[in-house]
Amino acid sequence: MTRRAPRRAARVVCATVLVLAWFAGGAPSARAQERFVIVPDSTAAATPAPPPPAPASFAPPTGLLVHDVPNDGGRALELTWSPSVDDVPGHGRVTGYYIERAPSPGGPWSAVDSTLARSSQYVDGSVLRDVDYYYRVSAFGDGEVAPARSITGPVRATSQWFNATRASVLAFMLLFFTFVLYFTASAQAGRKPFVRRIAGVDAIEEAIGRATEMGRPVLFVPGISDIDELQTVAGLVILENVAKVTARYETPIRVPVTYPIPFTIAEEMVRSGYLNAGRADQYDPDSVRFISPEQFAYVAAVTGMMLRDKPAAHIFMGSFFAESLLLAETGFSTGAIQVAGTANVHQLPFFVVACDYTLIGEELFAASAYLSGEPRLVGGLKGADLIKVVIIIVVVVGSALETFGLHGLTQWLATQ
Amino acid sequence: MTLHPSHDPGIWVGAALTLCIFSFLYRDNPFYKFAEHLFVGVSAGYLIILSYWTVIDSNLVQPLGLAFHGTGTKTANAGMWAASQGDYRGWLLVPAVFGVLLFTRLLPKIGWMSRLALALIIGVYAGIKTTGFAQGDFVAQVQASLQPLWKAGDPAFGINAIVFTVGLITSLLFFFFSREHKGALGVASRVGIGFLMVGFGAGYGYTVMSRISLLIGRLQFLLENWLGLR
Amino acid sequence: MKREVPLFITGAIGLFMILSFFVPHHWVSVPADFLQACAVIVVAFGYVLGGANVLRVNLEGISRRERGWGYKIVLVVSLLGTVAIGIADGLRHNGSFPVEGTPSKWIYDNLYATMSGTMFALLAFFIASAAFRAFRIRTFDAGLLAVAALIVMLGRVPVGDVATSWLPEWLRLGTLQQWIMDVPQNASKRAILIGAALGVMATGLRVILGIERSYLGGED
Amino acid sequence: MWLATWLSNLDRRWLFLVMGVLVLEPLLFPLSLPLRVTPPVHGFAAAIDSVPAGSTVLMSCDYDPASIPELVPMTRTAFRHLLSRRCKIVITCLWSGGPGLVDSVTSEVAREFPDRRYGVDWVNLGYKSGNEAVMVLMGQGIRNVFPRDFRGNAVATLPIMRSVRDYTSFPLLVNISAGYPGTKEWVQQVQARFHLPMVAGVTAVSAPEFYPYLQSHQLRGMLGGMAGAAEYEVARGEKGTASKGMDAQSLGHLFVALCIVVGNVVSFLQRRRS
Repeated sequence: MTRRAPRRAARVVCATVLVLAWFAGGAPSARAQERFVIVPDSTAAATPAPPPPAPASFAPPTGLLVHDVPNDGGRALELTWSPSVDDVPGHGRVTGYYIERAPSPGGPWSAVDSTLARSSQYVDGSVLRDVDYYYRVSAFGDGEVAPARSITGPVRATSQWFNATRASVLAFMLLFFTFVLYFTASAQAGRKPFVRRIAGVDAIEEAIGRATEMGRPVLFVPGISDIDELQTVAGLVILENVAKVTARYETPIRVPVTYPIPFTIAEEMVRSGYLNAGRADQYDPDSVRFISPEQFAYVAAVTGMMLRDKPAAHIFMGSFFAESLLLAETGFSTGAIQVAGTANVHQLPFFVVACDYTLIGEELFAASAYLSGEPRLVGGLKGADLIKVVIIIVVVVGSALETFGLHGLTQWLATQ
Repeated sequence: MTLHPSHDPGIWVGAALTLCIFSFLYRDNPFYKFAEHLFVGVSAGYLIILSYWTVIDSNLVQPLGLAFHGTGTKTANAGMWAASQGDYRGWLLVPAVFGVLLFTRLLPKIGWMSRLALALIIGVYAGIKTTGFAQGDFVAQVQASLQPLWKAGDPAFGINAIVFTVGLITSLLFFFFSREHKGALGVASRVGIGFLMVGFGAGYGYTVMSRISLLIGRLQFLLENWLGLR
Repeated sequence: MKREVPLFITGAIGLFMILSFFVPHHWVSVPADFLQACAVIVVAFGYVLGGANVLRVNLEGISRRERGWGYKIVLVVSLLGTVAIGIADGLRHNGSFPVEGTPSKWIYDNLYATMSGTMFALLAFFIASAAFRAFRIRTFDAGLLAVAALIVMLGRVPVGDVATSWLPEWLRLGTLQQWIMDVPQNASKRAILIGAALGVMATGLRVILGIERSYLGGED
Repeated sequence: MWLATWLSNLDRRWLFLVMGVLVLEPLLFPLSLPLRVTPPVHGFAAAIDSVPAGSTVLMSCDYDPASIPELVPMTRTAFRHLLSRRCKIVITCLWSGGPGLVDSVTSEVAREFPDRRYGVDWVNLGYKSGNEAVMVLMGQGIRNVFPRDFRGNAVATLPIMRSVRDYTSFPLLVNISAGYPGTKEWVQQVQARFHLPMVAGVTAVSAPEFYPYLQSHQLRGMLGGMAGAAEYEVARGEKGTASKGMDAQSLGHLFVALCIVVGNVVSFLQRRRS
């Protein structure tokens, strides 16, 4: 054995030398990072030099109006003027306009900004709130300046208490919230508002039943987004109910999670599922596993789980992105029954074709409301139904009005 | 068609890892597991460092440092608590405390205190998302759906507008949960699911393009950057 | 105390943010900006906590000699290595990261970027196998989906137009695909957008009013 | 009939092999089929052309290395288009995986314009966590959210930032995005409120979802996936990686379409037999 060892060692040594030579050959091009050096002020074109006094051969702009920009926190004034009569596209002698500001009519004038030729509007956002300002606009072109004939002011930027253009959003929002709160209150008062049974809910229970028969675990994936994604909250609510059922049937459950916050919530969900089923002792802390926020590392781990633990039912409820295809296809190949639900529209096609049942868009939120039986959630569902009726009426009425050329409703709905 | 393999060791490491991950296509194997765990480690470490330097350091530690010296980005007002829009100075201690509270989750006894930080995040995002969706995805979309159903002299526009409006209304009715889908509502919901399925088909077609372009990207990396094929 | 205070904070901040959408007055917009600046910072702490969690979970996995603990060592070493190099680079370049030419950028370009790009590239293969094995037209709806998918898929690439160039303009795959995208697909996607917006608004309302307490978890 | 049984239990790795070969072949021997430029791409290019020369444009690149093949060609062509119109560009990146990549791509293109200097003609403000919160905060002052740029310079000292306060300073927002946070959040939180004209370059998978924004003119133009990037390159008369990839796309799509059809025929025959 020893006689061959030195020859193998020699081969190893020259291999490493070869490799090092190879890499040394083309020294890696560590492009020196263009370190930004503070540019001396002179080249900055932002604040123009003070206008030379030479009288110009073209007319100054006229009709300067300044008013407070509405619907803001008193941070801007809007200037509008009619361009100089000589500012004609072909003429080209006027290249721009100087905008100057002063605290009092005679006061020290400071240049605010300059705008291009043929412009007639400027928003000065560098004003202080509730302070009087005076403005003048003069035209400039190839060394000459036409000083403004008139000064406009005093004008003050003030804070408004309500953004008028968002009235339609406020109206629809209040209407919708009223519906939601009304139905929530009526549901809490015991009047069971009718909600049609969603086929997806039967599919989930059927899937868990099948896993129990085959004595295989259930795999539940609450989506891959963090808790600030409301689909994840809906997915976790569904998890709580699934955990109740699996606890009752004593079927093991696997819940791989991506982010730390949903991980701890999922843990508490599964524990409370076993608590409610009276089997708190059988809660296996390892059933909820924190994998990684990195999308594809997570998917590789979950598909690994699918192939190793061979769960008989896969339930995907929450926010999914590109990895939905990998999960659905690998799941399909293991022959497991798959039920999915997401509001991410671009992932629905894959779930629709590869899963046995798919909750489409809103049905995910509806299922979390229906499954948890919470009157509060059912209230949200019924509120959404009612507002949809209102929307359909608005669309029908609005389209009819538009057909006859009346644009009142459309303009009211436009927001800023 | 000549080969000029790259001299950059980084490209070789990248190519090796690319092949390690592609080996998953054959079957799950140690090379893939190594690359997968390396990827999880590097991406978790990268996220920690990036979050610290680009956010915690530049938006919290440095402004707080200035604040303790009584200065800030707005040189006009002096003093540690002289906050103004965008220059919050001493008040940045609030997010600092909440941020540290988040770490109590690792300790069982006082783990509940992390809920305070959670409450801040969820409160802010619930508010922003509700108003954002209300304006951009609700009112703006309803407003854009109000279109004339007939224009003299342009039959194609009329047909498209009618098909669009029927599709919108029936798709909305599919997501109606207060009545069983029978009778007129049943028919509308059937038509609605038809429109939805055409929408999903279009989504499927576009997704195929997305996925194939990713493979094209990797093969271009292997061919041009690594093997230097020209 | 452990549940009421967080719920109160969520409710107060959530309502205040909705108020700041409607009231541009500076007494409301300045505190609202401050809250958002806090959220930006606390979310960053959340990511650091996430990384620490990954470290904790894998260190436990190694100490318990779980299956595949060898790979977990690779994970822990690469995580700590990336963090250590990141700290060094950040200090040397006064807080900018990853800077061109530094080891962190090398790790970013050759490890992180390469692997995350390749992970996605696997999908192209799975699309083909999923199309063949998992794309089952079992119902009329799935049939509609398949027809629309085929038209859009072939209409969106040059080969579709070239193959149907002998047909009149309005029958070509490219034009059909454009019509499907502009009218039927648009209508159904808009209905889904509105539906999802209602879902988000309802859930947001429940979270703010403390009706939705799931993020607090079960027991006290 | 034996063909149906052989096909049905065909090992999926053969399909992988065929897909790999089909995508590889055009990269070696290009077919260069003609490409038609669709209206959303014309809208994208026209929106950039309508920006007054010399004004400052906001370009938010919200993606990470996983979307390089679709979004990097768009970033290159759009950045080159803006520089060629003598515009100044402020770049932000709201995806944690993106800043390093975006900085390399934009610096590479900027080198084609030797007279343009970093900090005067374009700046990369780098990454900030917080998704929508960052977008809303930028509405009150971009300098407050990004005290330091990606290369560590204090943003207040950069000449380009002197004329930039918030969204009202920009005549156009060019958003290249791959998901959340991305085009939807920019439309909701920024376009609707500041009436900032906006165009978006998105991955093909998320393009269908944004057609309603095109129809409601919230978006003035859109590039959808590699096809959109290739059309934009054709519209700009450039030969980039996207155009080169379109032949491989054609063959890939044909193969997937074939898989769907054959897959269903096989399963239909099997169902009829059993």
